[in-house]
Amino acid sequence: MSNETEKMTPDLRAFIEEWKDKPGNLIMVLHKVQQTYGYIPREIAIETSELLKVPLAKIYGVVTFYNFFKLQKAGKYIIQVCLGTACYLRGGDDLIKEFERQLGVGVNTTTSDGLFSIEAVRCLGCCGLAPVAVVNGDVHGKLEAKDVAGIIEKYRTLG
Amino acid sequence: MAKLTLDDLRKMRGERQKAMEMRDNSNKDAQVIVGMGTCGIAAGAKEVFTTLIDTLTEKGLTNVLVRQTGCMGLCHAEPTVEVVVADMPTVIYGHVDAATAKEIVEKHVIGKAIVEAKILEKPSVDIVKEK
Amino acid sequence: MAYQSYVLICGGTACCSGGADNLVTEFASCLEAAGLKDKVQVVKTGCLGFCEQGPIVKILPQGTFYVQVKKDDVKDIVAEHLVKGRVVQRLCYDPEQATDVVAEANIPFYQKQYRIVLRNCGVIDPEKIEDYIARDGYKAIEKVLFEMTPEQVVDEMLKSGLRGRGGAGFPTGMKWKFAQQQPKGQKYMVCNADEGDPGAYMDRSTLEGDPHSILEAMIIAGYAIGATKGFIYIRAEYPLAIHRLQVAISQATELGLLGKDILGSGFDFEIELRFGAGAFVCGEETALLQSIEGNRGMPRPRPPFPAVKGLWGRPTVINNVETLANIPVIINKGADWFSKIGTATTKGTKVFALTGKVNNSGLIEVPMGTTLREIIFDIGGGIRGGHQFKAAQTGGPSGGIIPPQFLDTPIDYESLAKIGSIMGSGGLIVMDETDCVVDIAKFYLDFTVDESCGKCAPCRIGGRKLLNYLNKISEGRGTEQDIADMRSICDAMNKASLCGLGQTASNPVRSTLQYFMDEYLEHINDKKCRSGKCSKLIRYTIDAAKCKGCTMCARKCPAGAIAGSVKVPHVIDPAKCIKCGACEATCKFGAISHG
Amino acid sequence: MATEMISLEVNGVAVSVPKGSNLLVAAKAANVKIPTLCYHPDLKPGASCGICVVRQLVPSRTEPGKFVPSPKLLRACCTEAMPGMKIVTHDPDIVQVRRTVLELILANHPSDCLQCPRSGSCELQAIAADFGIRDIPFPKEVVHHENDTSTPSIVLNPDKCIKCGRCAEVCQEMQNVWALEFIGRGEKTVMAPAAGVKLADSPCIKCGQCSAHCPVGAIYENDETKKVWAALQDPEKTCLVQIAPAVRVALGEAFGLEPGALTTGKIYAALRRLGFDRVFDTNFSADVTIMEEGTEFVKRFTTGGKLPLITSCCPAWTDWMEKYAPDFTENFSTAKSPQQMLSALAKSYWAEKNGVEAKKVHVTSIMPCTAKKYEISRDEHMHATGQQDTDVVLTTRELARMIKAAGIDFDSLPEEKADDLLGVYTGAGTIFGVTGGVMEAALRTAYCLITKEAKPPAIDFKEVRGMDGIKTATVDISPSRTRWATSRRCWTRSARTSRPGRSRATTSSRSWRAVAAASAAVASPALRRTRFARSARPACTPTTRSPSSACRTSTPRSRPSTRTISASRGARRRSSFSTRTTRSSTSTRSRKMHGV
Repeated sequence: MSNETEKMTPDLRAFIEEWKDKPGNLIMVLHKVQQTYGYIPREIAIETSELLKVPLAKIYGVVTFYNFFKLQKAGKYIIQVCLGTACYLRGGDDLIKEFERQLGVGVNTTTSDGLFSIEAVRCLGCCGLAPVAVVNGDVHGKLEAKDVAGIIEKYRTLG
Repeated sequence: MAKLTLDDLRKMRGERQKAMEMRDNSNKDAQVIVGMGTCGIAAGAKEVFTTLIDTLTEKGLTNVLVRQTGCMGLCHAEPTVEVVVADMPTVIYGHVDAATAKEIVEKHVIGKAIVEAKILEKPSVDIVKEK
Repeated sequence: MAYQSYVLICGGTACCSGGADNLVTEFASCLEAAGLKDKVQVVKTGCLGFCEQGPIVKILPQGTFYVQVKKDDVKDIVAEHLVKGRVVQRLCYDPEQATDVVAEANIPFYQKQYRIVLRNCGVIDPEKIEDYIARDGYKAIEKVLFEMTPEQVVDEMLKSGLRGRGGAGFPTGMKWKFAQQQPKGQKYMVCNADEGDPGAYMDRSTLEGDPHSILEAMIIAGYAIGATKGFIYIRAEYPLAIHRLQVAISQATELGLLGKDILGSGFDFEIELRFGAGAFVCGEETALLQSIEGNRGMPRPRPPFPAVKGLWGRPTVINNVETLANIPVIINKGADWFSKIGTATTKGTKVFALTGKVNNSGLIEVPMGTTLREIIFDIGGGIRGGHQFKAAQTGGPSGGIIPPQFLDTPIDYESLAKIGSIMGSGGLIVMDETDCVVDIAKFYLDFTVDESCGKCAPCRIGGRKLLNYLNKISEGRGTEQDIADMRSICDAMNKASLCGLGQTASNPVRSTLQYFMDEYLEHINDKKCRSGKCSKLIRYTIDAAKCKGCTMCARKCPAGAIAGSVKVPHVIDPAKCIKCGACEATCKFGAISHG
Repeated sequence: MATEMISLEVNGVAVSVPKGSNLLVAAKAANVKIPTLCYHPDLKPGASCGICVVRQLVPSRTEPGKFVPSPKLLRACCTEAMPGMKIVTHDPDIVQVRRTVLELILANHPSDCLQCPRSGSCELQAIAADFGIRDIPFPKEVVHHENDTSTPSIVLNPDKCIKCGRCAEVCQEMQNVWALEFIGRGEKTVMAPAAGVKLADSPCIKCGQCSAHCPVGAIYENDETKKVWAALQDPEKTCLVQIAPAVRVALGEAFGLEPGALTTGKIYAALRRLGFDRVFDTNFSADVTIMEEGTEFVKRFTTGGKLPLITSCCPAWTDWMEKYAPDFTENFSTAKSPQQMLSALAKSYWAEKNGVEAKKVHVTSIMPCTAKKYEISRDEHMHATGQQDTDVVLTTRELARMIKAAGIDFDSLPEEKADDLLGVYTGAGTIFGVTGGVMEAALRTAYCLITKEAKPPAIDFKEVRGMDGIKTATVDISPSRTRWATSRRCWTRSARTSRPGRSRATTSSRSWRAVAAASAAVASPALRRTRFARSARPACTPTTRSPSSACRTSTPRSRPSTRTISASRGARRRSSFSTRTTRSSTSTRSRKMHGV
């Protein structure tokens, strides 16, 4: 989980240097952090605070405000189930429940093998395919509860 | 590219307009246009795009341009493909999968016959052409 | 060899039930008889969308449209149109107006959609600036930068009557004027691309399909208000749109359409992207500005309005994507042209993301004043699966629910407000009788509770309380007093919340209470959910006539709620039943049902 | 310059208020006090509670010239009064909306007023009483969180928090500490330190400004009156008490006296009646501090030590400096604070003189600030006498509670005197109680020490324009001129300026440094020019002679600098933070700031 110590990558450091003096840089930098590590590691947040000269409290205030930023490392496969209105009306809620049931974890938590985490997201913009689930960028559309097992199996086989 | 002046811009527009009206960007006889918005891609537009290219290559057709465009708004029918062939009416296909893509090349582009069952309507008139 | 003509016969569900299949065979035999078998191709197509007038037949390449075609009409179409090239007047949609060529463009149905914002979407390659330029792209900045003063640009906007498409409908020209009138100095132009309504994706499609139109509009706006810097605040959840915008910005910069001294006009303008990070409230102007500044996206009070004090305290204009997409067209075609489209108070068109229980879900653009009926039934092809229309929701979580009696309301800001909804950003969700209003209200409240920034007590606490009441009602524990309590919370949220999100968060509850009170009372008094959505209110019953007493259901029931002996009809104890549905799924005789 | 006035109408009454006033001010001009909950006059309006809503009358769209009530309500706290505005402060609808909002807030509040430390001074309680809330229609829901009792000074009780944001505002904008922030979003928002740590591991400096500004019982000082009652009951203990200068003014308020009323003699009397064996006055050790600091200044001034000299009397201030500006710790005076000096003297000098074993002496100190609770155990120097020098610190409020609990009729108490020897003091000690007083006292003492004149001149502090909260004075210690700077609000300043590219925090700490550097620059050339540089020798007063070592954090010669102290504290904290395994390359500053 997140108690492994992350080191700041040269790429991230260069990005911070580039954005350092631009006004309103914090969120863009945090995006880069999340992109690099998959979450916002504590050590990196501290170092970022130092480099940007922004209080750590402010960084955490921002990180915890926005859904996009995570403080815990997510699973290898992130299952995002769309709960936009169209998907909800066509059973997105049931899909989430089925994923939760089959994986034995709730929304925003990761399976103990670190393979899957489930997220509920708002409108992925493919309402024509509702209900939709996205796994690491792959869109699975027009899903029914019975399709869930197959999807999990597919990624489990990939390991 | 050099910075444009006002005249450059106008000239460029004139030239491109002609090319677009001919529906022919590089002396090609036919164009296959794939809707590649998020919705289209989610529904499989990328697969359609590669199948089109593969089939065309396989058939040795070099006079067909395959290009992308944004969402046409026909979300229920994604992926959508518009086919422009000289001497034929322009047709939009919906619910295109790899098999249909292949069929489009074989029947429509080569055979000049419309592929059945998956034709859609253009959603509205074009206001840019409307004077 | 290409065919001479093509006959397209609509194969959509509605048309098929109207006999489209017969038409296919009829055409085949008539064409054979006329000797045109090899010259005309008959194609059964997908739904052509004009279901009300089905079955539809379209003849290409002329594009002639025949409506309500019957088997007997086929021989006339073949004999007149395909053989002699003459249009069959009586089968045209509007015989009065029928000319020799009745093209789709002349049929009112196809004018129900009128694409200004989406003019280039699905036409150009969004990653090629040349395509955009060819379609009159960057023509408006020629006019603006070389022929107009900033004041004239603002006047043109005021004259056009364009109103902000983000939701509230504030006149765009007025916004620009306020910012223009501020003392000179650093000003900012911001494009709000933080489209957050669940079920709305107009802006995403526009950005993906026509990114340059937004850049061009921002240059125009920047010139009008005196800003040299623009920001596009876009959802991080839209990677493709971000990519296309990045491509577009670099292309435009390379050509000198962005940057210093644009086209030699002396006007400088640059655009930067800023990503959102998953907060619906950041669609609210002041929260959005907070977010661009790198803060928690908590709204601040207005006034001062952003046009006076916005980003970093400087005058800032914020327009949403759809609003901006209109602007180059307004400049090119003129305010007069634009103001002729739409209704008295609301000009132009509106893009809707039409989704839910409708056949043709998709992105549509209609002139203001189009009715919901036209949108849902003509463009959307009616309700899926032969169900009944129950309600439509506009404006997402801030909007209201619209019952069938208002299907003929022409859409504009004022008339939607009058019936308790809002225009919103353009989500249009269609519901049928299998949807429960309590459940829908719950869905939206759940959303706003999740997305409330937590700053204001009325929104933070009120939203949660409303959701709790709705849960209570949907579980059959509600009382009529709850309704009264909910009303007072709605009122307090509406009046005492700081930002638009809080002020409107109770709208789904208010409007469902207004139009579907009977359903709420059913949930409360009869413990019944007519749509079967509220699972706690479902009752499973065994039809004694069908039950063979096989005991399967009783054995499957995890709650031990089913009693009965072998070969004797079983009974379900509703008090014990946990509504899991296992019994219904198990019964081989179809004796168990729920309602 | 005369303030520009603007005219508007409140409830039909024409009023005139200074330009820039909010509608609360405008309403007051029309004899209406609009109820507020989250608003605090010290702070930028947070606009979070939604209680202060008012209605504006706007021109009718249909009938020109007529004004109609606007359907939307405005928040009076954050709406600027504009010329010609027409405002309605109350109508049945507004009152109902306010009541519903209040009921909503109360529905999520524990409402255990009887056990609440803020009972009687709670703003929520007061407004609920004003509205006559008798029952709450909405179901009660209180989400339970653990209290944060990690610091000896302040307790966070998130259950009672109404998310007004005052604490974060004062912590960030006024104190520039950034220990508290809004964490989370929506209903899950809590006011807490970053990164899931407790307050003790955060940059918190225990100044207590958050608790002073909290409208409810969500942040309050750690109540230690029980410890004092226990000591008073212990026959083994000799209970001494010291009261700080600021307390004598503040305590009167707790008993309904005029703010600012001096109640010194009554406090001495009350303390004796509570059972303290000796009543001392921190003013005594304030004098000692002044002599120490003044002497130290003169020494540094004349022999070339680190200047400017920065006082170390305030534990919150030293904590802040160690965390945010560790490069300045060498500028600190090595003198202890008056509280610690008195306690150290009490357990050494006084105990010896009176033949009491030091460990049987119990020192309670009555202080105006919660940081003092933290100071008594902050490091080994606070154990100069072999045990903790000060045993318990009570704030003014806690003392008031003890007096009330004992039933002592404070008003009618006679004026008594403090006990010798640690109870006498001079005027310099007294002015410690006012902001900037330490500086003035030190300056006057230094003046006398250097010039050997008996009477210092009156020192006139001037606020530096554009730098809110910073005062400077120039004193002619002929022929050199020395510049002095002090900050107004406890110890730091609030910087409200914000511009693109710099967060407020950066701007503010940068300006602070600029000021510190500026005063250093001014002081140094003066040092070179002064002809007293070699000849002036620090004078010793009897009080500084024997107990001097007890009064310093360390002896000047072998002094482990404050920087070393802070580093060792840092090390202690680091080891206690278990999830951190390797030492990162971040500076001491960031480690301290983040409480790692």
